[in-house]
Amino acid sequence: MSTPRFLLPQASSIAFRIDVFFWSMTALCALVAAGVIVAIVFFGVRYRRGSPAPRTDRHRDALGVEITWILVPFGLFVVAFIWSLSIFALARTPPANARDIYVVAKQWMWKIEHPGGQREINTLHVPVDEPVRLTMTSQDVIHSFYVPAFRVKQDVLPGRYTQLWFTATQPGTFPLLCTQYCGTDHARMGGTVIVMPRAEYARWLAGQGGAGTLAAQGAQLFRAHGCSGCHGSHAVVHAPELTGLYGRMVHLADGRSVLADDRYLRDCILEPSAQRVAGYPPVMPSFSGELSEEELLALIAYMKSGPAGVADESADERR
Amino acid sequence: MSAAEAAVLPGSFLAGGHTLREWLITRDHKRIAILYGLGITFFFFLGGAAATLIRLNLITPEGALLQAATYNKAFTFHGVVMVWFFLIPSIPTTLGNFLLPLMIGARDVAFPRLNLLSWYLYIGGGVFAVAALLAGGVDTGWTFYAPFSTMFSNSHVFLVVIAVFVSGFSTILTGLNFIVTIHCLRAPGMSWFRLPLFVWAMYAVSLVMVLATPVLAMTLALIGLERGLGVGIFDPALGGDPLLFQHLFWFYSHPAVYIMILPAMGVASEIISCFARRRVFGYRFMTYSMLAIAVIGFLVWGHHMFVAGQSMYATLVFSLLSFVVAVPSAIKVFNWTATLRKGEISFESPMLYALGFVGLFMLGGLTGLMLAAPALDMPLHDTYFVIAHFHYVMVGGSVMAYLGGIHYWWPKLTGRRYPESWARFAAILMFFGFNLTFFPQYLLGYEGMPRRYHAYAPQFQVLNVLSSGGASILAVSYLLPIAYLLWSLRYGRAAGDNPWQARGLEWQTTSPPPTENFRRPPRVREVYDYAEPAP
Amino acid sequence: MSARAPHVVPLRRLLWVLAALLALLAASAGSALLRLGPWNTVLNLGISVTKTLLVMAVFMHETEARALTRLVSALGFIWLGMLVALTLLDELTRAATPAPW
Amino acid sequence: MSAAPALLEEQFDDPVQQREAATLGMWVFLATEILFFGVLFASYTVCRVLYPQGFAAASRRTDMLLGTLETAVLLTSSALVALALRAIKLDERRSAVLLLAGTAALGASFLIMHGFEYYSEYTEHLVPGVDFLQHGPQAHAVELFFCLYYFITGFHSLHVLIGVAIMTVLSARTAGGSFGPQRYTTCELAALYWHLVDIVWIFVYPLIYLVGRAA
Ligand code: HEA
Ligand code: HEA
Ligand code: HEC
Ligand code: CUA
Ligand SMILES: [Cu+2]
Repeated sequence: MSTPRFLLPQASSIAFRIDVFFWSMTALCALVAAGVIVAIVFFGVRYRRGSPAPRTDRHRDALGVEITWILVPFGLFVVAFIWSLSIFALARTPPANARDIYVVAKQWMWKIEHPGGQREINTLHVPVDEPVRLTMTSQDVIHSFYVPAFRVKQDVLPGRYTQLWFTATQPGTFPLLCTQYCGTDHARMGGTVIVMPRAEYARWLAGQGGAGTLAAQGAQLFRAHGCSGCHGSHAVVHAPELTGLYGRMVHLADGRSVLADDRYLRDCILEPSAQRVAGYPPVMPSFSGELSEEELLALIAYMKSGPAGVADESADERR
Repeated sequence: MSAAEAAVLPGSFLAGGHTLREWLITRDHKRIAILYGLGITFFFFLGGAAATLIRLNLITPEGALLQAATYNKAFTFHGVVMVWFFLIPSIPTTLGNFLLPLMIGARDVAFPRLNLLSWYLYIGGGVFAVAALLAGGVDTGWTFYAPFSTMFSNSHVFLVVIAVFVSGFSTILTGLNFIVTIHCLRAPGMSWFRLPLFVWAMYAVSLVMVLATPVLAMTLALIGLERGLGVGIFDPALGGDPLLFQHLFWFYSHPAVYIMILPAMGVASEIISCFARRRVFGYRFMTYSMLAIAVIGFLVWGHHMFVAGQSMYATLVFSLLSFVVAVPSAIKVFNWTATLRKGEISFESPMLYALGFVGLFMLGGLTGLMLAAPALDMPLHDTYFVIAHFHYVMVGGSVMAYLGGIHYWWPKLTGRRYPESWARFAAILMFFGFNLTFFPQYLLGYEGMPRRYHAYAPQFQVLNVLSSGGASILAVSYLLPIAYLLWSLRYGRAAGDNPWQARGLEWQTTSPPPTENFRRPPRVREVYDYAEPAP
Repeated sequence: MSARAPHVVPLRRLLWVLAALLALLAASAGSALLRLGPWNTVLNLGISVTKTLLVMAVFMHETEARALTRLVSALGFIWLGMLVALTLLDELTRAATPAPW
Repeated sequence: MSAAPALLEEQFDDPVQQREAATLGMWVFLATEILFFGVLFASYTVCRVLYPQGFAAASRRTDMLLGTLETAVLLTSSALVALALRAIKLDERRSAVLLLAGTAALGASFLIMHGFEYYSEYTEHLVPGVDFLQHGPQAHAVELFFCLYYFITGFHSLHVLIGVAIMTVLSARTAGGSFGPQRYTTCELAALYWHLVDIVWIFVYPLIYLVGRAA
């Protein structure tokens, strides 16, 4: 995007749909506006004071007319609503096979972590034509992750995970912006999204090295913070097996059932008392304050890494 | 004012009691309206000065004029002052205060002392706002989002919160006063459906003021407490929910935008009917639609939070309701247009302002519709598209209507005529300056320029320069009325009681009206009775 | 304040209401000690609503009030209801990541 | 013997209109009061929905006995104002003075009891932002609860304080013969205010003191 150009590139799978809707709405609004303005000008000229135009019966109201211009706009609004929602639903439902990338925002930078342990700051490398799901959180205030060329945006909140997904459709470099006011250097809290062809992307990932995969870092933390002391397969404490937990429904002691997603795992670690798993003693302590956002993401990546990952580590525990 | 008073009728509310003290303890709603007018004009130019800084800074992509921190304080102050110290009180406290009792044939509002107290609260709040500015400003944005405002900002959030809190009470008391006045003090024969639409607008807006403002006041108090104590319910470190703040804030602030537009709708209805010499088309629907806006307007606040992390279900409901609340606005736009049909239209300056209002409000409202669609709000949220949307409705809509109302009722307020050709010139200049300032911002928003940025990417410069250029035209067009209206106080020719041959009760008394409003009881008739000759 | 004598609520009625209020207070304190799960809250709020209605109807003379007064007295509660209902709509459905379709 | 009718302000046609305006104004004011408190109740609801167990645990830390006693006191005081108003309307000045003074006294005793509560919570390190020291899994939710507890009861106590002042003044003025069957609007409005303060407490009581008592 170095050359100035008028129209934004449509660089994601959703961008085209959004643009079609945008221009349709613009056209509809322009049409209505033009109609009203033409009517005002027309009446203004024809019925200017002193003009000879006939004005019989002028003080009458007309119920039918009123009802018409209540119902017709309403009908149009319903159509717009449904159309809008169909797009938004798509934009908010990440496909199951999406590649996970983690984002931690802080005043005033974006920290990105890839599952392979690669980290970057203010740049995000993604492969083209592959759905990417961002799991985002903030260390301080609210920020917002916005890539205009992709037409996607999501606020990033402290103490919570929010998600955003997209499929980039064009290789290239696109601006990444923070759109939630976050303090002095809000305007400078930008970066770039670099979209690469898949092969090149794989090479890039490999070249980054990193301190072991995110899951491996998580495994380390899992031991360092004593999680394995309870959740390891040989632990004395009766604690749930975390193997294959991610994505399952969990039954809680208070009768609720919840989906074990990122948010749930996070809450289990930080606020275990808020969702005790049915059938286990309520002994897990809260780790809030002990783990940084990055460490949490690593732990979660580890627990998500599937039966193999967790099972291996519990095997490790046998010492 | 004193020069004007010599020529003014003896016994008018302007005559007698010239000392400052007599003005400051007055209980006459007309004098209180003038007091408000002074304050509001002051704050408009204060907010305008901040806007000037913003637009100057944005001429270059690097934002060369201001440092980032200063820029942030500039737009925050601009927003806070323009919203709470200019636009929300603007029409209700000046035109509303002056005209409401006159229009319903009453001698004053129901609680004149409370009315004066409201003014003092408004000024008291204003003092805090100015104090915050002098102390170094505040940088949270007018929306005060937690946890930035509670835990991170180190500017004078506290002072501004107090400022808004105090002026909130002023708003509440004004609303309360108007509701009771309209219920209890209508002249005999003045039934509900004979009320001018301006009075209906005041009624609807008072409802919103009374039911929304307490929520803001309390929410800001919580922000202040949380800042003071270092803990609180929006604090994510405790598991508190920052989005809860946004819910509470927008529960007030969306209705607040209708506080800003409903009075403007009332003014436009009066002016259009008068200069088209015709009963407002669909009078009853006009009243119902204002009540509908006032009530449904409370149920749409979540459209400010589509990308904030709100649940999908909430997004769905709020989006639908936002479309629903646009229907009554549509009714109004169409009815104003239809009122022109078969009228005898003349284009004096108030009418130019009113027609400008209709057009610009419509454009702003239509883009509001686009934002109400989550699929479009996702790219457009917090970009200049939103800035353009709300300046169209607030500046193009409400400020235009406010100025139209000032021009329309100026002869009634002062007994003087202003120079008409200057007024038309200013109105037309304003229309062009306005569009030049804010239309480019729609394009900027679509292109992805975020708001609250003190520096931006170079490709946005052309549009930004256009916008700044427009703003300077706009500034001139706002300074002009100040000049010729002040001039008219001294040199304007006498207006006569009813220069526009209008029909409302306020035109049946002298201009300016006597302290007791009516020397003999006004004759109550059907509203907008332009079929009959003027009484 | 018209020439007519002002309306006066019978003494007995006021005392009865006070007795009822205190009885309801005892009921809510007592019921709070029973294990009813979520019904504790429901019951307690129900009792609160009853008490409120009693106070409003008798102490605040709403039984004799104009329709307008009754409407206004309900407004605050209705608006509070709207605030709570739509905020909860968000808070309660947020955790479920999957979209509703 | 009884007070003269109230002065008619110039904007009103007759005393009936003036009285209706005053009453309507008061009711509108009460609606805004409900929304002032409403923000706190709405926040409470949200937080409690997020942390049901934490709130139950925290609520158990409050003093149910005192809370109940305070409720009884406020309910009784509400009845006393109603009786006082009745007495004024019947021109029973002596009992009116006593009843109003009684209302103020009950209000004051409510405040004193609340002071004791605050003090004992302070000694238990339960005051967020000032002295909060709790451990255990629910500590955060407990802190959240006590934030709300202080906001709600503090704001309510402020209202009681204002009410006590009003009732004291009215009692004195009644003794001075300012009110009577021809002139009681001021007292009626003050009574409405007091009842509303009572109603707010009627909801505070179960939400603050009675959560999770059975567990
Ligand atoms: C006077 C003030 C005012 C008014 C009247 C409105 C009116 C409306 N607003 Fe606006 N709005 C603001 C002031 C106002 N707004 C402000 C200040 C903000 C930003 C706050 C901030 O973040 O700082 C904002 C932000 C804002 C957003 C959030 C944007 C974002 O931050 O992402 C949304 C989203 O839905 C929105 C929607 C609407 C809608 C649907 C209306 C409707 O009421 C409009 C209804 C009117 C019409 C629709 C026009 C007339 C109708 C017709 C001619 C009918 C025919 C049309 C068809 C058939 C298509 N507004
Ligand atoms: C309610 C009313 C209102 C009004 C009337 C205006 C009027 C104007 N506004 Fe404002 N605006 C807001 C409400 C309003 N605004 C709000 C709520 C925000 C959001 C704030 C936030 O993000 O928190 C905002 C934000 C906002 C921004 C975005 C800032 C950003 O996000 O980075 C911009 C940028 O162009 C802008 C411009 C203008 C301009 C050019 C005018 C013009 O119409 C003003 C014209 C008037 C004058 C120019 C005054 C003329 C007087 C003089 C020239 C004398 C001046 C004296 C000296 C210089 C000494 N406004
Ligand atoms: C003192 C023992 C103990 C320690 C240490 C411990 N846990 Fe737990 N954990 C438990 C118990 C017991 C449960 C089940 C009861 C509950 O939900 O609290 C549990 C539940 C969980 C769950 C939810 C499991 C499910 O089936 O839904 C997750 C996730 C979890 N722990 C992760 C961790 C992580 C990560 C750590 C280290 C940072 C950790 N735990 C440390 C005992 C412990
Ligand atoms: Cu981060 Cu704005
Ligand atoms: Cu809105």
